[in-house]
Order: sequence, then C-alpha cells, then structure tokens
Amino acid sequence: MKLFGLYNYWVFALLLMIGLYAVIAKRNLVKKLLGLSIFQSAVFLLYISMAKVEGGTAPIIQHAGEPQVFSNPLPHVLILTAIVVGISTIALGLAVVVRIREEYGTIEENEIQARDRDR
Amino acid sequence: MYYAATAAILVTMALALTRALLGPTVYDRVLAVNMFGTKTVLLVSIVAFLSGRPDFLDLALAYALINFVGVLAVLAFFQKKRHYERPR
Amino acid sequence: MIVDVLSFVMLALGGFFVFMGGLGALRLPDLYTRMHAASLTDSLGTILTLGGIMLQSGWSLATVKLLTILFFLMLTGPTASYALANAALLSAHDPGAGTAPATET
Amino acid sequence: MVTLFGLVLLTLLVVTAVAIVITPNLFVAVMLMSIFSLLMAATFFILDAADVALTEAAIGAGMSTILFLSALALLAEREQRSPGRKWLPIAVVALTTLTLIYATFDKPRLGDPSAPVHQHVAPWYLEQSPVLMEMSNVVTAVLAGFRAYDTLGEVLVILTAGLGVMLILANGRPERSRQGSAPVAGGLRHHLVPRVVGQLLIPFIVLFGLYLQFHGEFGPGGGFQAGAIIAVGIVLHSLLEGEAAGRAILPTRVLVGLMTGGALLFCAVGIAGMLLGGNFLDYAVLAVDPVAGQQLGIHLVEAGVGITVTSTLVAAFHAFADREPAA
Repeated sequence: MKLFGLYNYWVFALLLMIGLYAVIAKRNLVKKLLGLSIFQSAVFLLYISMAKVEGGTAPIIQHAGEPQVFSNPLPHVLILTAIVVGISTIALGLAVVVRIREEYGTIEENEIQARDRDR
Repeated sequence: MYYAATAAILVTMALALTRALLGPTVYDRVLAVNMFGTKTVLLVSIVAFLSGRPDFLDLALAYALINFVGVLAVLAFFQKKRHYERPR
Repeated sequence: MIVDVLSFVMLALGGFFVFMGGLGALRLPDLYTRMHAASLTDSLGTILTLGGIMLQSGWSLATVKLLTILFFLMLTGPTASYALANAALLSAHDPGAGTAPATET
Repeated sequence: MVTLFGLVLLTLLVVTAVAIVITPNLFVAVMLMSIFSLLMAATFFILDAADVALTEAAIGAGMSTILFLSALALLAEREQRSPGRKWLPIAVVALTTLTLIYATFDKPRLGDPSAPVHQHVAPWYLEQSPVLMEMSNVVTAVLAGFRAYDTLGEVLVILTAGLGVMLILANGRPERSRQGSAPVAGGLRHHLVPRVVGQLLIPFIVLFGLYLQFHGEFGPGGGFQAGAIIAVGIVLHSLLEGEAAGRAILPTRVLVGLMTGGALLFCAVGIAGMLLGGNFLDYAVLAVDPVAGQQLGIHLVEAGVGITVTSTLVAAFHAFADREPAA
C-alpha cells in the first residue's frame, strides 16, 4: 500500500487539470461550468484525502471512553459546506448562461465575442 | 466473500461506465447511470458492514432514494425537449 | 454456522448476478436487450447481496435499515427501468433495430 | 483491501472526467457528471467522510443533475467543435499536472497519522465535542458549534447565490409565457407508473430528510444534507405534477421568506447569545446548563441552515423550470 500512498494526490492533480482544460480550451459555456465542477471536486478530493487517518473511522464517536482512531473532522466540515456552496454558485452560473443564450442566441464563446465586436 | 462481492460490483461499475461512454443512444447512457446508482448502494452497504459501522447504512438509503429522482428528471427533460422541438 | 454458509453463498451469487448484469449491459446487441439484462440482474443481485449482509448482521437496527433499502430499491429499480423503456419507445426508438449480431450466433 | 477498492474508484473517476470533457453532447456530459458524482461520493465514503459522502450524493447525483438538465432544456444540446489551436491549452495543462505531481512527493502519504494536518486543532475538537456539547458526531459539532461563524458565512453565500439566480431569471417574457403556458405544465402526468411510485416516495424522502436533520448529532446528517434531500423531495413533486402545481404549494414569496428566514434564524441565535451576555454565536449562555445551551444553539442553527438550503435549491430549480426556451 505504501507504493500507492500518493495515488489520491496524483488523481487530484489529474482531475484538477482536466477541469482546468475544460475551462480554458472549451468554448461552450455549459462545458466550462462542467469543467469548473470537476475542478471543484478535485479540490474536495484533496481535502478529504488529507483528512484520512490510517486505521481510523469516520469522526462519529460510538461509545464514549473507548479509545478509537478517528479521521480528521475539520476538512470534512469545510468540504461539506463547500459542496452546497458549489451547487449554488453553479446554479448562478447556469442562470447567467441561460440569459446569455436568450440575448445572444448562442452559448459558444467565440460567437458571443463576434457578436460583441459587431455591435 | 465480501471482498469477492465488492470486486464484482466494482467490475460491474467499470462495465456500466464503458456502456455510458459507448452509448450509442442516450437511453443506454441513462440506463448506465441508473445501474451505477444501484451498484453504489450495494457497494456502500457492503463497505459499511465491513468497516463495522452499520449506522452508515443511512447513506445507502439516501442514494437509493435520490437515484430514482435523477431518472425522473431525465424523463421530464426528454418530455420538455420533445414538446418544444415538435411545433417549431 | 449454517447462517454463515448461507450468507456467503448469497453474497457470492449476488456478486455473480451483478457481474452478469454488467456483462449483459455491455455486450448485448441493442437497447432493449441491454435494459433487460441490467434491470433483472439488478433486482436479483440486490436481493441476494443485501440478504447476505442481513443474515450476517442478525436481528439489529442494521437489518431494519437494510430491509428499508431493499424495499425502496425494489420499488424504484423496476419503475426506473419501465420509465426508461417507455421513454425510449415513445421517442420511436425501434425495438428491432440493431439486433443483427444476435441472430448470427 | 478497502484502500484498493478506493484506488479502482479513483481510476474510474479520471476516466469519467476525461469523457465529460471530450464528449460533444452536453446531455451525455451531464449524465457522465452524475456518474462522476456517485464515484466521488463512494470515494469520500471509503475515505471515512460519511457526512461529506451523504452531501455529495444528495447534491451531486440529485440536485446538480436536476439543475443542469433543467438549464439544458433551455439551451442547445450539442457543443460546436472548436477548431484548431489545441496545443497551447494542452501544453499548459500537461506542464501544470507534472509540476503538481512533482509537488505531491513532498506530501505525507495517505493516512499518515503524523501528518501536520492532524496535529493542530483536530485532536482538540475530537476530545472536547463529547465533553462540551455531548455530541457524538464531531462533524456536526464543529460545523454548527466550534466553527459556526464560518458556517454563517457559507449560509449567506448560498442565500446570495439563490437570490442571484432568482433575480437573473426574474425578467422573463411574461406575455409569451402566458400564451404558451399550458402544455409543459403537466409534468409527468401521463407516465402513470413513475408518477404513482414517485408520489409514494415523496413523503419518505422528506421524512428521511427530517430524520437526517434531527439525527445529525448522533450519526451522519445535519442541516446541509437534510436540506439537499428535502429539496430533492419537493422538486420530485414539481417534476411529477408540473411546474404550476409545484409553485402552488410553495410560491416564490414563501420561498424567499424561507431563504432569508433560515439565515436570519442563524443570526438571531448569535445575537441572542450576545444579549444574554456571551459572545456572538456563544451558545453556552442560551440555557442554564452550558451543555444544554450548546445543544439548543446547535439545533436552532442547523434548522436555519436546513431551511435556507432547502428553499434556495427549490427556488433555483423553479427559476429554471419556469422558463421557456428562447426561439
């Protein structure tokens, strides 16, 4: 298992960059938002991986007094709230995309910019 | 035996993912998503039992309930799309 | 002891059916046959797997929760498959299309 | 062995993420995103984060898919192929990936108990939350108790985002939507079997959400998870019975009231602590017994969080579902 001790972090790096690629290289706005979601999930994965303690269990105390190893609760708290904040900001982004579609008739970035230049 | 069952579920997840990637129709992909949800429920149930924390079965219950709503949302999406594409 | 053996058999069979369902969903030639493979084995695999865990955990809160999960999965799984097949059929997705490879074997 | 399963799940995650970026069909991308969320939730569960897995399942597989689909119904489904000049982003991304992977070699390996993260406040939280608050779920205790100020900020961000969605999508085309309102309003009324089963499930989903809300101090659960699950239950009703029926049970005015009401309840608990002689969000002074005060404060705060999250997510869904695609 020691060999794979950093695998979680490698996956984090890969997911982060896959998300970033979608944001910078794709022209479709919904695709960019999906990329942003992946980016976000990668950060969640990083935090939760850091919280893990070998041989530990989720930080919910079962029998008081009994010595037990628990994973770190603090990153769990941060990510728990971040997930819900994430969905509300994605909803906000989608709302903007829907309005752009109504005003410009397209959700492709290059076409929107072309329209802007023509004005 | 738990490990064997879990391994089978993971392999099935990979197969369902392949089906979701291959398509060819959108319904195949929705089918794959639905399958994936059921497999996640089973996986969580087994791992919750293995790790000796049966209180985490709440999670599996949540997945079982939520997954169905996703399929219905897809259905409503198809219906809305069909409705707006036909008259125009 | 007997309960142990029984639950292990159930888990093994459950894993087998789940795997078969996955294989069917990947390999079968068209949408409706794939749906058939996936939904039937989903139900059977779920019953067997969850049943196996239930036997292991005995009479406890865990079993009640597992029964609840099983109940909801039995309710939602077939309904989802039905809804999906119905939607596919309504959108004029021909059931006969793409069955050619199956007739060859 | 379970760690090995985690590795498989992580590998599947990367495959799914690549597929999401590559596929030109946005509907397919959203379906794959749903799979991605399920995988992510299973990974979180294997990494001992039960509460986070619950949230990710309710939000990622449920609400996120629903919101993306209801937005996609208003947009074009197919992405246009963007031609040429791909090498620059690929080069940037590849270089950054390699740098990040190189940087990970300095990180402590997964699960190392002597990692710096585990040395600072976490042991204190684990030790004190059963003593100070008599709460067995440390995540809830930290979320609503020790770091409540943090959570208040997050709730306000959620509230702001929800109001933003409503305002951006508020200026509809009233004349047009009046004309063509009838047909889609029916929901899934003609799909009899899903409708009956769905209606059967709504009370169970809401009940389960309430269970999570009030069981949050003993097991996985709390305001955020409960809010997301109850929101899914309410959205299910709108999906089955149509937008009009969904709006009738929870009109926009009520939703806005609930959104702000939840956040205000949170603030009110904090101010009540100040009036009773403690600090802002100091729960110990709320009751005669400090432990009972802590528990009372946490329950009220969690209720506020649950109300705000539920109504924000439902309001965002309605904002999208009520609109018609532009011609």
